[in-house]
Amino acid sequence: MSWVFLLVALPLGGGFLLPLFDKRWAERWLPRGSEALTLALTLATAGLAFATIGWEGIYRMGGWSPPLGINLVVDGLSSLMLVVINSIALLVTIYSFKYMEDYTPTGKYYSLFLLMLAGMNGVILTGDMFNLFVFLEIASIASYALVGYRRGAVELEAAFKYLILGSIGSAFIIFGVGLLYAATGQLNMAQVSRNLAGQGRGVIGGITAAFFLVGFGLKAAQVPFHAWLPDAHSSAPSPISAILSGVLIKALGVYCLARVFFNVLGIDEIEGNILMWGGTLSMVVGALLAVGQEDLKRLLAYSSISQVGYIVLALGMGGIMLSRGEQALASLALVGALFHLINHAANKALLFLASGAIEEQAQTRQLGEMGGLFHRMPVTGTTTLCGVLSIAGIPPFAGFWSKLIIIVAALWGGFYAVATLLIATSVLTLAYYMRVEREAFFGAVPERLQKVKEAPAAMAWAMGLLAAGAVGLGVLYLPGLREMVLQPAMNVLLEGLRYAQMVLGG
Amino acid sequence: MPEKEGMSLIVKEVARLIAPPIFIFGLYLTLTGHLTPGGGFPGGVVFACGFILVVLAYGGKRAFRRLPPEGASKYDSGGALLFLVIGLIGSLVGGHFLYNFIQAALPGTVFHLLSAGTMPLINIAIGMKVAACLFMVVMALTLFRLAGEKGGES
Amino acid sequence: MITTLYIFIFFIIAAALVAVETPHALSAVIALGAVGFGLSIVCLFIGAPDIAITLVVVEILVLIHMIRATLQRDIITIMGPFSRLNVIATMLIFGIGVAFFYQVALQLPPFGQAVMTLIENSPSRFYLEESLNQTGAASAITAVLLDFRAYDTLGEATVIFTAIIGALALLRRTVKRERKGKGAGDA
Amino acid sequence: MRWAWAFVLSFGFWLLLTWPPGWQELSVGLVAAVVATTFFGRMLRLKTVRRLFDPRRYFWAICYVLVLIYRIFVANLDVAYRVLHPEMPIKPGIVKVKTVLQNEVAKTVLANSITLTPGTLSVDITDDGYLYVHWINVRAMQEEEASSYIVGRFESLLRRIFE
Repeated sequence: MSWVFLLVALPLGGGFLLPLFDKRWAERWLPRGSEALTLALTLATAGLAFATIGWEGIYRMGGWSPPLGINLVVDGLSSLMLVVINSIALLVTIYSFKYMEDYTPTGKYYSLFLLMLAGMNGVILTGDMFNLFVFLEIASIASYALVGYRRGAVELEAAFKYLILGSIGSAFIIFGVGLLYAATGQLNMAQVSRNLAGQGRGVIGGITAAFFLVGFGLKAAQVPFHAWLPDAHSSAPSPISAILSGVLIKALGVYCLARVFFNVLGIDEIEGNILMWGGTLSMVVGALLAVGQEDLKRLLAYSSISQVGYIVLALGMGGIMLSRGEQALASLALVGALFHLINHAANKALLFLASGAIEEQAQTRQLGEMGGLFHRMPVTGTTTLCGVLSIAGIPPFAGFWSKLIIIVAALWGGFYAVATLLIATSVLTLAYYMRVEREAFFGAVPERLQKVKEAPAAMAWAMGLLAAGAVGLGVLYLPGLREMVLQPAMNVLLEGLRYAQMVLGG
Repeated sequence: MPEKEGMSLIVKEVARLIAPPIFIFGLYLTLTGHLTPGGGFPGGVVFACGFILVVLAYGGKRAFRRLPPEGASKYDSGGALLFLVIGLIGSLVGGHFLYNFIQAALPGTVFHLLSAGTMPLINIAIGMKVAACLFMVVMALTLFRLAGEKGGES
Repeated sequence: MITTLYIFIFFIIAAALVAVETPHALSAVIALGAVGFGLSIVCLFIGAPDIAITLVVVEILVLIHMIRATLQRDIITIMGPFSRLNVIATMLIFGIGVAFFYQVALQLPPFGQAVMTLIENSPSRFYLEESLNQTGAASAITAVLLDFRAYDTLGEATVIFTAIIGALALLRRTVKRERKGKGAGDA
Repeated sequence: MRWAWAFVLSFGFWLLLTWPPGWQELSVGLVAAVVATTFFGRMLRLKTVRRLFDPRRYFWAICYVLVLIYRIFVANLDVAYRVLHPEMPIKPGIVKVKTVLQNEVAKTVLANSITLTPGTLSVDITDDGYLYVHWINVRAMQEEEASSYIVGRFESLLRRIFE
């Protein structure tokens, strides 16, 4: 599979090229050229991402074999993440055409967007600790700028806050990488994992784990470190909010936590507990904070903290079960985590896109000023309803199945307190999302919203496809499909040390 | 820089005398990166310093006529694309992204300027890019300050 | 040799403290410059001349630029209310950090000792021994940067690129296009 | 013409850096010099270049360096005396002096020499040939007198070198 690098190289190339499209000659000779190029590139990466499903192996950069050079690793987990990231990026691109039309330098916007995509793909694909940091920084820096792209006072403040906290997170991560290098003399993840398995973790390994917990926890906005997320995600332009909440915090936070703890450091019971209780805390606190929000996008942002809490909780639970040797239960918890990751990516992207459509058409984000939008914007209303029902966990929708799996895993594993909190939070989630439906979509149309029209076709199509995902992604757990997508990804986490074997051979 | 065009005569003269050697030194660092300590990153920084010196000495308005900050963006993208294209050629010729295809085909004599395959080329690309980036960083700071002084706060 | 190094390190720490504590903006900037130059000399000592050169050049530039910026400001003293709670909290966190780092420092290889001499299969050993034969580059650093780990270098170059594009995007003059029928752009 | 000279000078500096030159260094240096010329050739002044080929000027330049070193040495002793003296006989102030030099490089070298000499520090220079100098011990308030003290020592030699 000699084309895997294109997943990084194509968006990088687009990102390098697009700033030139802001020039006068490009506006005359290539009107909407930046949009067309971005669409072509995201289509290509989405296609490539789907083609990686079912493939497993490494790609050697520059022809140097693993411990010497940098290698890209494709396995079940990476292809799952790649598919999620690139397909949502494609839909968001389509949505952006209309939404970002009014903002002037479109070239720079799409350039930053593609660089962020390249950064995320690089993080997912890389098999090298330092390279992970480098691409994490690309994605983070691009997202700092994109958060402030509308450049009001609020947006710039949010971007600044995000920049400061994100940089602190990055500093923790680079410290961790440095310590790991001092302990093992290696940067290649597989070789680090093998060396650590040989010599034991020692003090440095423990401190490294703590650093990674804080650093990636900041990127994933887990509760003690969540302060930046509500501001950043609600101030960004809506397509960017969708990418940030939908995939960025998962690619830079959750995925890295999973990869580093399960495949490189090897998770133990203490870290599993930290992850699980941290996740539980995020889940509960995020949901409690979301209840009182008046601003639709802030509510969605707090809901993201809560839902990512579910994923981290399930990962930690899987880690505890693994270190206790309960393979079957661990596999259930991990499948729940990954399944919820997919569902939440689709649902939250959909909800943020819908909130953007409402903001664009009704010129408001306050729930109190909306009302009866179902009559005025039927497509947005229907798609939002699908997303809300799915994220709140109503039976036939996708979100229900992933939550059910996590709850069942918690009950079978004997974590009754966690299971109770899971159920309670689900009820809370349902409550605040129902409030959104009641205040924004049902009821009478207020005077000032009489002239509101439906969102443009491109935006509606993007939302519609995501809504189809919200309804239909549940099928991923059906036997035939489960072996294709979820099972390989779960196996990567379940058999942590097999990663080193796959990369290095022997 | 708005009230007075550039700094005093002394600074202008010194800048005029010293900017071209700085530039040549940057080129030297960049081009011999594979032989001696140096390379694209330091070389690019030295380039940028040559340009920034001129801008600081002669004042924004006069220097920007010769060195428009928008033009730097072109070099920025160009350098980055050159790096990427070298990598892509490597993948087409040798089957691996960023493969050192020139070294495989035409190994130069070690310790001479034309050796080490793609490395001097990549150094040039990085030098261009870093120079343009650093120049734009300083110019962005300057422009931002000017905007702040004109428009009051924010 | 090692004593000189320590002298410079203490010089850097002292200059940094001055930069933090002084109430004058200009003094802070100059102290910051002293930190930078001390750092570049330390780089020379630990055998990284290229980093030292770059650091000197960047320091001069930053110093000139910041002095110009400070001289043109009316406010030359930094004033701010001191919160005792903040100081105590910072000290506490700093103390915990130092305690942890002490534990880690006991495990790290001694200063000046290369990691590759301690670890058998370290790739850095291969880089030193084989980079000339395998890549044809006389400078081992460049061989690592541009051949073995060229992908990293591409990423680092992209980081700078992203940062500057982001900065330009945030500093742009017009935020929104004017469009008929809709509210005019903000800012 | 200006471009050609800029090219030659850049190439010369390149040769200095890469000595001893082989054919590879020479050919790459040609390209490098072309690049440098396109960026900075505009900044070169032809008059300055012509003066580079006058051997007498080099002789005067060496003389100037010797004189400057002597002046710095003497001024060092003077400042040391003033600092160590229990009464600190200093009388700091800024004086305005006139220079007859026309060439701008010459003016720059003059100002820098004044700064290099302990006890005097050139603060500013105006376009019509006035220098503002900070002096540790102001001996003369009048413009002409001060000029002869500070500037006169260097001016004649500098004029021979640069004008």
